[in-house]
Formats: sequence, C-alpha cells, structure tokens
Amino acid sequence: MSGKALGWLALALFAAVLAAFPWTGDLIGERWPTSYELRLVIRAMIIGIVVIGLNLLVGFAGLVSLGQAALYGLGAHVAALLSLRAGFSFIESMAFAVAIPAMMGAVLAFPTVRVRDVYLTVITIAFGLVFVNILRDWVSVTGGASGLANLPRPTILGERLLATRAASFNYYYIVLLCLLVALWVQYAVAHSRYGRALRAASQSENAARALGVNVVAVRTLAFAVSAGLAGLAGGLFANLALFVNYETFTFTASIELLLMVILGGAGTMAGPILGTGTLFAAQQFLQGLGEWQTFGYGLLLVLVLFLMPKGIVGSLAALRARMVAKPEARETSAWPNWGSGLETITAAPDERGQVTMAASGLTLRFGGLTAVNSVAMEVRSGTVHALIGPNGAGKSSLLNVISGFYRATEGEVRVFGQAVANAPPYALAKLGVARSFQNTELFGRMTVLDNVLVGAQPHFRSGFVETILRLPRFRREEREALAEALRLLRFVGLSDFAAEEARNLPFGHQRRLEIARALALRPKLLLLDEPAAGLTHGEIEDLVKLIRGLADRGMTVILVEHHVDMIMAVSDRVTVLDYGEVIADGTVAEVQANPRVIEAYFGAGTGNGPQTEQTEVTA
Amino acid sequence: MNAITDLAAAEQPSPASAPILSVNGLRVSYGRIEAVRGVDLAVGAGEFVGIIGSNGAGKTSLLRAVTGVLKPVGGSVRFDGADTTGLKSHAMVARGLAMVPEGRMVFADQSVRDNLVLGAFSRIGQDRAGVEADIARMIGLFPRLGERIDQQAGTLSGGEQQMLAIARGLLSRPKLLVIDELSLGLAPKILDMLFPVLTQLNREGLSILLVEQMASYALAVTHRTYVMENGRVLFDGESKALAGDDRVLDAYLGRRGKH
Amino acid sequence: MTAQARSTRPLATLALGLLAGLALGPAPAAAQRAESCIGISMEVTGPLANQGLMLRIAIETALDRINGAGGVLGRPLRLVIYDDVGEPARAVDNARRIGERDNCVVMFGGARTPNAIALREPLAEMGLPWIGAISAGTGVIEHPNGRNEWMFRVSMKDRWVTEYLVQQAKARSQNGKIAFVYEGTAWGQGALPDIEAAARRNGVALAGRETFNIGDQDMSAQMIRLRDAGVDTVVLWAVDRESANMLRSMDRIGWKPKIVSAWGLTTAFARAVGPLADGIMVAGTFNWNGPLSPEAQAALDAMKAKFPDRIRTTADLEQPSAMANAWDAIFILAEALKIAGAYDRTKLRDAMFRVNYTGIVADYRPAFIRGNQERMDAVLPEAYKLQAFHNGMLMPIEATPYGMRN
Amino acid sequence: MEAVTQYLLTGLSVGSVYAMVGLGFYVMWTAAKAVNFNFGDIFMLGAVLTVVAMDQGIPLLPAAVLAVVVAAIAAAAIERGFVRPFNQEANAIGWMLTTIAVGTMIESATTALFGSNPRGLPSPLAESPIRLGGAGIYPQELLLPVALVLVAVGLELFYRRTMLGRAMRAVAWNRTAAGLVGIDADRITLIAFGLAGGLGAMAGVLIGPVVQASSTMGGVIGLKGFMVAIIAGIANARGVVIAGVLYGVSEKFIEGYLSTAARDAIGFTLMVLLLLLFPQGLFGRKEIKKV
Repeated sequence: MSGKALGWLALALFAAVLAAFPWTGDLIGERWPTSYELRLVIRAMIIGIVVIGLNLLVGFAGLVSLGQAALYGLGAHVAALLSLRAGFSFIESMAFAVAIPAMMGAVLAFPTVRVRDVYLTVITIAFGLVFVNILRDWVSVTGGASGLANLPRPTILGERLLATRAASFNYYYIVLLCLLVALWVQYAVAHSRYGRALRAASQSENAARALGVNVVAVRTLAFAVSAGLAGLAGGLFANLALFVNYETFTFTASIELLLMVILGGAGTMAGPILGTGTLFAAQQFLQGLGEWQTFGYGLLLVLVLFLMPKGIVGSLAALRARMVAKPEARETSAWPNWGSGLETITAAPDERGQVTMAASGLTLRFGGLTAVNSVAMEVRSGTVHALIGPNGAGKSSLLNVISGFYRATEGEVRVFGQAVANAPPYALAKLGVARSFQNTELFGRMTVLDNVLVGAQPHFRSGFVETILRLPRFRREEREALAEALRLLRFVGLSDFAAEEARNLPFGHQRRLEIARALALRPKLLLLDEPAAGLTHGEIEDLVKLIRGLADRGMTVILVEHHVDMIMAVSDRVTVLDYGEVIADGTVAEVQANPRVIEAYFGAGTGNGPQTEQTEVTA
Repeated sequence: MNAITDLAAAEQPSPASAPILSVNGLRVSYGRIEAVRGVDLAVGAGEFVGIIGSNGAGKTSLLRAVTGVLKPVGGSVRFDGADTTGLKSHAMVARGLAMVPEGRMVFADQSVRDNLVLGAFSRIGQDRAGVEADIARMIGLFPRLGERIDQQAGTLSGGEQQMLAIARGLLSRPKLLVIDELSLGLAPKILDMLFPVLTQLNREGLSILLVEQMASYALAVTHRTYVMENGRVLFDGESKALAGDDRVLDAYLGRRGKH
Repeated sequence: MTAQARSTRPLATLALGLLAGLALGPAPAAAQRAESCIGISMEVTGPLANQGLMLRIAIETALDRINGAGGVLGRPLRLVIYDDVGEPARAVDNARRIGERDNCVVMFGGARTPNAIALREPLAEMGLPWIGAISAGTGVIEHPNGRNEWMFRVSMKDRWVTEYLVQQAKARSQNGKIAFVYEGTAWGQGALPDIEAAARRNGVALAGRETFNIGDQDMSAQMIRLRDAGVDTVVLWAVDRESANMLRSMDRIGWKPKIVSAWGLTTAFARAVGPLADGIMVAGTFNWNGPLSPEAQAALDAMKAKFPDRIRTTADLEQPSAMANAWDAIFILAEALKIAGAYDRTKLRDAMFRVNYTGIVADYRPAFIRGNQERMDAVLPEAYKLQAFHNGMLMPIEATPYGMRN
Repeated sequence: MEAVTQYLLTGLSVGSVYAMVGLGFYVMWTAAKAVNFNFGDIFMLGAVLTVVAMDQGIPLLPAAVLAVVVAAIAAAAIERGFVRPFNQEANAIGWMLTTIAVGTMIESATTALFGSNPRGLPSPLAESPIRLGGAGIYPQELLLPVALVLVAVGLELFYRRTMLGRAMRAVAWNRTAAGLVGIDADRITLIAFGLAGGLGAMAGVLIGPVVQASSTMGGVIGLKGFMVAIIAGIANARGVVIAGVLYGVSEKFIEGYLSTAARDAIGFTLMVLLLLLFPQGLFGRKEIKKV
C-alpha cells in the first residue's frame, strides 16, 4: 500500500523538522528559536510520549483511562526522588521511572478482569485522585504541595543535559529520541499479534477469547506499556523542570491527555502527535483571551469534537477515502476452494473413530432455570455431529460449555481425551477447539485479513521483546501467518476483500470470513453455531461442501443448525435436545423417525404433510 | 392446525383495492450491507397479509423500515393515505400503525397493567376511560393476562409475553397491526391458540401484516403472502394457492431437487 | 458525514496553523538590550483569578502614574500578563516567554508559592530579575544554594509572619494552649516548619496542628479535636472560602477561640461569614481603612478612577496588603531603572540594591542588600501591622475594640 | 460521644448532597446510558444563579426556584446539544468528552462573570446552629436529608405512578420497544436530563448557604456523586441514596479517626475495593452475559 510508504515518509519528515528546529535561527539569521520555543517543543514532545502510551490503551485496547496523568506523575516523582534522595544517575533514575509506573500499570489492569467501560474509567479516575492526594499530603516524602525542588542537573557521561539557547540544548535531542522510540513502540505493538489481539478484544471480546487470545494478559500488557511510556515522559519532565509537585498531574491533566488522543484520532499512528501539538499550541495561543481563555479552550474542543468526531487523522483519512473512492469491482470467488498449502490446517487430526469430545452428566443452570440438564453425548473424530432442537432447547448453551464460555454447574467435558472442566476459552482454543458464533462476531473495524490473522494468534512463539525489536523469529512467524491467512482467504474466496473492513462485507461473506478465521487456529474440533442462518440456498450448498470436506480431511465438526435438509446432507450423527435434555441420538433417519422428536417439535396431533414437517423443523 | 385452516377457509380475502399500507422500492442497508433491496408491497384495508422467507431474508429489516425503527435508504412508504417514509416509530404509532416486535420486547421490569397502559401512551391523555375499557377487552381476549395483571411482565412465560405484546400493540387502537416472528420460540400448542385470535381480530376489521418463519402457519391464516429471499420479494400470491406451491419450498428450504 | 467532510480541510489547516504558530512570533532584539516591559505570570483564570485581578489593578494604576509622567528613561513601561493556571510548569513556560521571547527587563510574580519556587533556576539561568508582591513562601527568597541574586520581594515573608503571629497569639492566649491550622497548599504546608520554629523560639508548645484541603466544606473533626485539647487561640493559615467553612464548623460545635491569621483572609471572608468574623485578627503590611498618607490616598483615588466599576470603596480592595506591596514594588522598580540608566537586566539587578525609596507600606532604606538573602525582602517585620475584622471591615486593630488591653 | 453525633449530623447532610447528585446521574444514566460528566457544574449553577438572582433583588425562595429551573433547562440543553449527537452507537465515549468540554466552558464563564471569589448565599436557616451538647448543626443542613427523602420518594412515585415515569422506565428498558408503543425516546431523554439537572441544582441551592456559592464548588462534589452512583450500581435509585449517605458519613468518621488530609485517598480507595468486590456495584443486579 502506498498509504504505508506515505506514513513512513511523513514520519521521516516529522523527525527531520524536529531535529532541525533548534537551528532554524542559523538558517534565517535570527536569534530564534529562543529557549522559550525550545522549552515549549520539548514539553510538547514529552506530553506526546504520554499521549502515545494512552493511545495504545484507548485507541487499540478500547480502555478509557482518566488517570493517566497519575502514571505520568509517578514517573516524574520516582525520577525526582531517586536523583534527589538516592543520588541515582540520570540513566538509572530514568530506568526506574519507566519500570515502576509500568508495574503500577499492570496492577491497574487487574480491574479490567472484573469491570468494564464506565466502571473501569471511574476506577482510573479514583486512582488519579488518590495519587494526587498522596503527593499533596505525604509531605515528608513528596515535599507535599511545595513539591521537590532543586533536583540535580542530569548528566550523561559527565555531559550536563541542558535545554537552553544560551548554554546548550542537548536535552532537546534526548527527548526527541525518546519520542521517536515511543512512536516506534506504538507502531511495533500496533502492527503485531499484540496489537491485533488488543483491537480484537476491544471489538468482540468473546470472539477474541474463542480465538485463543488471553484477553486479561494482553490488556495487562497494554496497561503496562502505556504506563511505562507515561513514566518515561514523567522522568523526562522531572529532569527538564528540576522541580515537580502534584499540580502538573491532576485530574484535569488526565482529561487533557485523553482529549489529545481523541482529538488526534484514537487508534491511529499519527494521531497522538497531531492531537498533542494542536492542543498544546492552542493552550499557548489562547493566552490572548485573558480570563476567557479556558472558555475558549472548551469551545475549541467542542468545535473539534463536532467537526472531527474521528479526530484529525481519522477525519482526514475518511476524507481521503471519499475522494479516492474507487468502486473497483471485487471478485468473489467460489468456495470452498481446496487449493494447495491448506494441508497444515487439517494437519493434526485425532485418528479416526476416536472420541474427540465426550460430555457426561453435563448440567448448566442460570439461577433458577436449567439450560442444560445432565447431558451425555459423544462426538467421534472426523465426523459431523449435528445438534438440533427447538428454540431454547439448550443447544447454544451446550456449545458454550464445550467451548469454555460457560462453566458447567455439574458434570464434565472431555476434549481430545482430557478433562477440560472450567478451562477458559482461550486455553481450549490453544488445544484446538475453534467455534463460530450464531450472530457472526467479527472484528468489524479490522480488515478481513487482520480478522484471519487474529486466528493465527496461538501459533506465535516470539515474545514481546522480539516483537518490539522485530527480531528474525518474529519476522518469520509474521510472514508465515500472513501467507496462511491469504491461503485461507483464497480458500473461502475472499482474497479480493483482504483489505476491506469486515463490517462492510455482505452477510454471506461475513459467514465465510468467520469460518476462515476459525480455521486459522488449525482446529481439531470445530463448533459451528447456526452457520447457515441467513444464507441463500446456493451459499448453503457451498457450506455443506466445506463442512464435508473438512470432516473428510479428519476434522471433527459439531454443528448446531435448523436447516433440516442441510443437516441431512452433512451430518453423520444427530443429537436432539429438548428442554436441555437429550431426547434422541442417532443417524438422521433414526432421529427423524423418532416420535419424541416429532412431539417435541410439532406438539401432539399437529403437523400434516411432509411440507409442514420440514418447514417447521426450521422454527 | 386443522382449526386454523378452517378459519382461513371461512374467510374470503378482502380486496387490496384501497391499500392502507403501500411500500415502493424500499431499500435498507446497514453500513454497506444491503438487507432490503427494493421491495414493493401492499396491504389492503382489512386484509391479512403474510411475509415468509428464510432467516436473514430481510423480513425484519423490511418491517423495521416500515414501522420507522430505522430509516430506509431508498424507496417510499405510504400509510393511511400519507407518505410516512422515514417517520420515527412513535410518530407511526400515533398515525395508527402498531408493531409487535420480534422477541416481544415487553417492559419486563414493569407490571402487565403498566405494559398495557404504556401501549396506549399516544392516546391516554385524551380518553383514560377508553383505555380502561380496552384493557378490560384485552383481558377478555387473553384471560391469562387478567390472572397476571399485577405481575412483572418479566415473570411471564414466552406465550404470555407474546399475548401481552399483542395486547400492548392493540391498545394504541391501530389501523394496521404489524407482527414480527409471532412463532419465535413458542410451542406449537400456544401458536394453535394465538393464530385464531389474529384471525378473529382481522375479521373484526383490523388489517394485519405478519412476518412469519413458520410458513405453514402463515400460509394457513393469511389471505395473501409475499415470499422473500436475499432482501427481495421473489413472488407473492394468494396464500391458499401458495400453500401447495413447490417454489415456496425451494425458496424457503433451499431445496434443489435433493433427495 | 458530508458536513464533517466539508469542515475537515479548514480545521486541519487551523490545526497546522496552530502548530506552525509555535514557529512564528516576533524575534527579540539582542539580549543585553531588554524591552521596556514588565512580564507577569499569575492566576488570570481559576480559583485564584481574583488575586490576579487585584494585582493587575494596582500595577496598571501605578504604571499609568509613571507613564503619565513620561515613563522611565524616556520610555513608557508596558505590561504583559500571562496565565499560569496555577501550574508551576506553566509558570516556567511564561517566565521563558517573558525573558526570551518578549525579552522584558523584569518579571513580576503572582500569588502562588510553588510557581515562584519553580522559577528559581530558570530566572538565574536567564538573568531575569523577578519581583514578588504576594507569594510569601520563605523558600521563594531563601534558596537552598544560598545564592539568590535575581528574586526580589516586596511582600510578607512566612518565616517572619509566623514569628509575628506566634507572639501575637502568645500575648492573647489565656491558657497558653495555641494551635496551628493551615490549608493543604504549599503556602500552608510551607509555614508549618516556620511555625514550629517560631513556637520553639517563643517557648510555646503547640497544642495542636490541623490541616484541611482546598474545597473542604466542613472542618468539624479538626475543630472538635482542638476544642477537646483545650485550645483557646488559633494561628490560622488559609484563604477566604475554607476559613469561612472552618468558622462555621467552630460555630456548629459552639467553640469560639481567638484567631490570629496570616493575610489569606480578606473582606470576601467577612462577607461570607458575617458577624462570625468580628474580632478575627489578620497580619498585613497595609490597611486602607486607617488614616492614609497623601501618597496612599492618591493611589486609592487613582485606582478608583481607573477601575470605577471594580473599586468603589476600600472594601473592594480585596487584597489590601498585596495591592499596597505591588504599588510600592512598581515605584521601587522605576527607581532602580533610573539608577541603572538603561533597560539592561544585569544593570537593573545591581541597581535594585541601590534603591532608597519611601513607599506607602514602608520606608525602604535600602530596599535590598546584596549578598544577604534575608534582605532580598524589602518589607521587614517592623512594617507588619495587625488588623482585625470589625463590622465586616478589615480595620487597623487600634481602630477596633480588639486592641491589646493587657 | 458528642464528636460521634457531630460526625453523624454533618456526614448526613454532606452525604445527602452526594446522594442527590448521585440520583441526578442515576436519572440521566437510566434514560440515556450516558451522563453529563460535568454534572457538578449544574449543581454549581443552582447556587450561583440563586445568588445572582438575589443580586437583582429577588427574594430567596423565588430566586432559588428560578435558579433551579434555569439550571434544569441548561442541563436539558446539554443533553440535546452535546450528549445525544455523541451517544449514537453503543458504548460511545464521545459524550464524556463533549460534556467535559462544555463543563469547562460553563465553569470558566462563571468565573469570568461571577468572579472567582466565593459569595455567601444568605439563608435564615444558616444563621445560627441548633446545638446538641458539644455538637451542632445548622437547620439548613437538616433540610438536606429531608429534601433527599422527599426527592427519593417522589422519584419512586414518579417512576411507578405517572405516565411520564413509566415511559422513562420503558425507554430505559428498551428504546426500540418504547418507540413502538408511541413513546418519543429522544424527548423522554431530554426531559430526564432536565429532571436530573433540577435535582443537582436543588442540591446546590440547599447546601449553598452553608458552604457559599463559587464557580468551583461543583467539581469535586460532581465527581463524588458520580462515583457514589457507580458504586451503588448506577441502575438502582435506593442504592444510590444509601451509598451517598453512607459515603458522606464515612468521610466524616475518616476525618475524625484516621486522617483529614488523606480523607479522599482513603475514601476513593475504599470505593475501588468495593467496585472490585461487586463489579456491578453494591446494589446493581448482575446480568448473565450472553454469548
């Protein structure tokens, strides 16, 4: 994509301009920029680092934090205290200024296990307020409201780090370097399995878990990284100002940081820079309004939020998209399309006839009602096993227990011979259990390709550091995952849509994509929850071919479905549920002949003619 | 079921000459996904019309656009002689179009009575007395509601909730009652008692538009039926005629000469 | 969508404009030749905006007087005001702007002590003289490195004020049980060690130390503790709103100790609590309700004339002492500039030590003494005056029934 | 002993303020699943506008009523202008930012026009306290819990007995269904925000005489009211009332027996812990998450 190249160009330009900025004066023959402009740019760069971190949290992980200023302040105070009280060197104190907030961030991530949305935001607010309160009133350590003054001038290898026109402004370049590092971290995380996992988890937590994403782990990581960056910025600030007190890190500051993220465009690469630059500059220029400047500040925000709801970058991108709107016809190829290279996907099946999934005495209760009642069933490998029953019979509940979304109240489930009671979905996914959802749970705002790549998550071995540093193993794995994803897209005939946002796909294609995504896990057991719902007969026939094909290649498929003829076409075996109990189990023919089944579906004495019989099974 | 067939048989289809609802080239889309792709449809005054089609055929989207739950991207809706394209649902209710939504959507945290009263929200100001009378009438229609009048609606069974939803819809004294997926999650026994009520209401002059997945039921009670697939109307015709028609099964079951 | 599309381009340009704006702005002349401007960084917005306004009123009026007489060295003195929204980092931004971009010859400070403390290093680095008219924190003038050469003050000094108040309290307390109540700000917290020291020096054992935070609305807990400790005199270190809330808490529990306060209390406080304020004593540098010298009277009239809608009576001078300080500070500055003979910061700094001037607050002879941090303060304790609230007015104590009679 | 009485009394009054502001958040949230994040400014307007009105020579009671009405209208306007457009798709956060921005504007405009100094709000009930031994309370402060009870009961009746109240609950339960029975959900939401604004402003008017009116009086209280509502499980009015009062009282005991300076640190920490123990809030009901 040229867009990407453009991005790199812009970054290079940005870095060059910033690097050249202090020397502008020598070009235009003026004593400019003065220490004032230098300081402003340094402060903007420092805040930019915090905002980049926050962007990872808000823009990618979808976690809104209104306590970020506290982490920024934590970094500042760690650096200040260590250099002031413990005589740490610049480098040493900075290391801790990053590490300690990062740890704090990881702790802050814990609540996300329990609470969401506005509740989480409130917790971050509380954290910020508590932090400020401690800074202000733990006088003996933090100096209280008077703060910590007269920090020693930082040095590297004896070189004093200054930021003034008159003396030297080498500190300027240290901050610039850190900013570029932060930008790199943002890029490296965003364009990796971590970034994909974060966005996936924020757009459909269930699907993410089903695809082997350990949601808690990645969120903890996101919190830690963003807190680490905040701490880095804090340390840089402390060593610039040589004075810190709580007033720089209040709730208001947290709000400003969040606004900068949104203003620039949450979840974009350049957003944080533009957001920070704009708002920070605005603060300086609104000085002219005197006592009305905060009013003007608020007004500016309102205007921007109204005119650019997606932020500067987001809106510009939307504009660009509209301007180069090219309705080039996209080719939807036939599927399934068993090309070469797909072997890996069905590489490791259980050997034939072996029990892949066995449930015994399985019971699931929600408060009063019993959704699943002491169900016993066996699914043999390489077979397609249909699970049918009237609405509310407990089919989906059963599926959710097998895939780990619900905890069985009683009984046990064995998958691939091992008991998996209470194993979380992502663990089951790693074992080789993949599933689709009744109402397709795609990651709507991610591209079709990225959707599939999320499925490749569990195959990665390279760790976070390898990812950030783009070490060989990471590159290899990324390449392989990409290749496989493309194969899968070809398999389901969506190659041409790879770059499209998933939510823009027509319904039928969304089903295809969801299956391709599930296959990316290379599952041994595939759970399909009403995959034919909403598909046209043509599409259903293809779906039948696909399922059959997978089963013939050794994959085990459990299928919850209404379409009788489809069930008849694909299933080796059928289990019928009613009121959470198994009322029949056998081949399609046996089941259809079973009077209890007819009773369950049509009620006594009704149902006349083959037509009604079949149509009503679809109810 | 036989009962129903009799009812329908006894009823002679009313002329679609003076349509109370006419939909022309209606188009609905979510983002870039087109759910309804240019549908024409008409309901005559006093007529009982059905729409059938497989899951995802666009039936519900069509209804939502007609009742103003969502805005169509194209086409027009005329109701009771006026162009109502794009009107919000509360405005449509005021004009005499009530909808029994898919999944019933009763106000589970309020009593059955309050649900009924809310049904009359658009007219309660004018005649409380009339509303009370109608509530009594509904209890006559569905005695089960009478027994549970002060219970929280959430505690009702699926069938009872469906009754409540219908009664709630009727309390706005609609000219046209639109019902989405009456059968959803209901046991046939209950359906066997709900459908006759609809037939009776229709007999009393209420026009009804019924979206139903259970084709057999729909075809049995309605005068005319539209068959939808892929957001389009494949064909329509007199329900009796369609009941035996193989094309229905094809469209519906996606059966292509298999077995 | 379309609306947004249309608006995107102009707004983007605005954004870029703002960014680019950083790079524009007037390029200052050579450093040694400073502009004839006074830069202020103070609270223009936020909870302390009123103090900023009062400061502005005094300074602008004084400058009118000076410029009316042809300015200094033939040039009028300009005033540039920047808001520090109460945040030290912003105060430093502003100092840099004043010193480097605007290249002003001198800088004035606002009310808040931390903002002044944060300026120590940058001011010295820029060689920019600074004059404080309010912020009374001891650390503003007494730098740990003992080498404060650029920060002057024409205001009170907490170390001296605490000494003064402790003595006043000691003189008034029947049972010798004196407590210190302070707000949780740099100003309040900063005074605690000074009070402790002052108490020790005067052989007073503080019977209680209580604090509260800005915005607190009820201090019953603190007051109950003090009352139960038998305290009969309170040294107060807080501003109007919280002090008023504290007084109400005292009133609730029916406890009325003697209160001697630092100068955070103004007429706004009296307005808020009404009769409860009567008899509360406040240390200050000047009182506009007493007999006024001709100069003071002239100053008052000038302020009334220049800000007729803000200043009608002396009650509208809501920072009475600070405004008098600022008034004197401006004239001291003018004197120093004349002595310096040029708009040159270093020359001005040196000249400050050679100023002898009779102001409305005190007789400054000399105003400052080089190499003696103690004397980077122009207003000495001798000039402190005790005042008391009486019928909603802050009066010289002699003019009230609360004067010493023992 | 008298200390305890004092803490109970003042705690009760300040707690009532939290509870009333919290109820405001509750009303907004149930109607819109979004709130005016700077609701504290509506609270502030209640007190400030009363003072302004009295400056115009209007006597206390009519002035207070006028202030509450104006503040309520402002609150409704904020919903229309700044919440609705940014609350279109589920769990959007746009409204959070816009309301914050508007709050900034309101607060700074008030500072510029009304002044940054606090102003007394004279009330005959705040002149001399009722003494109980060494403890005491202003009649004005006793008004708060009384008002709270009235408001809570009134709200309960409103939601259960009146058509408008039923409609609000209907909208809260399911906007679509509400529309399908003829309820204009948008209009109801607008009214709800107005109602909430009225509650908040009333709290401001009632506490004003004790703590004075100032442009910054709303910030912290608004935040605490919001947190109290969240802790209670924002969809439960009774819970909000209880949580509010409890938090107010516990604050006083923290001040009395732990620390005055660290009151908020301790209080907020408690809140967070509670929230972690009861993710849906103390009184919120736990919904089964559908997969």
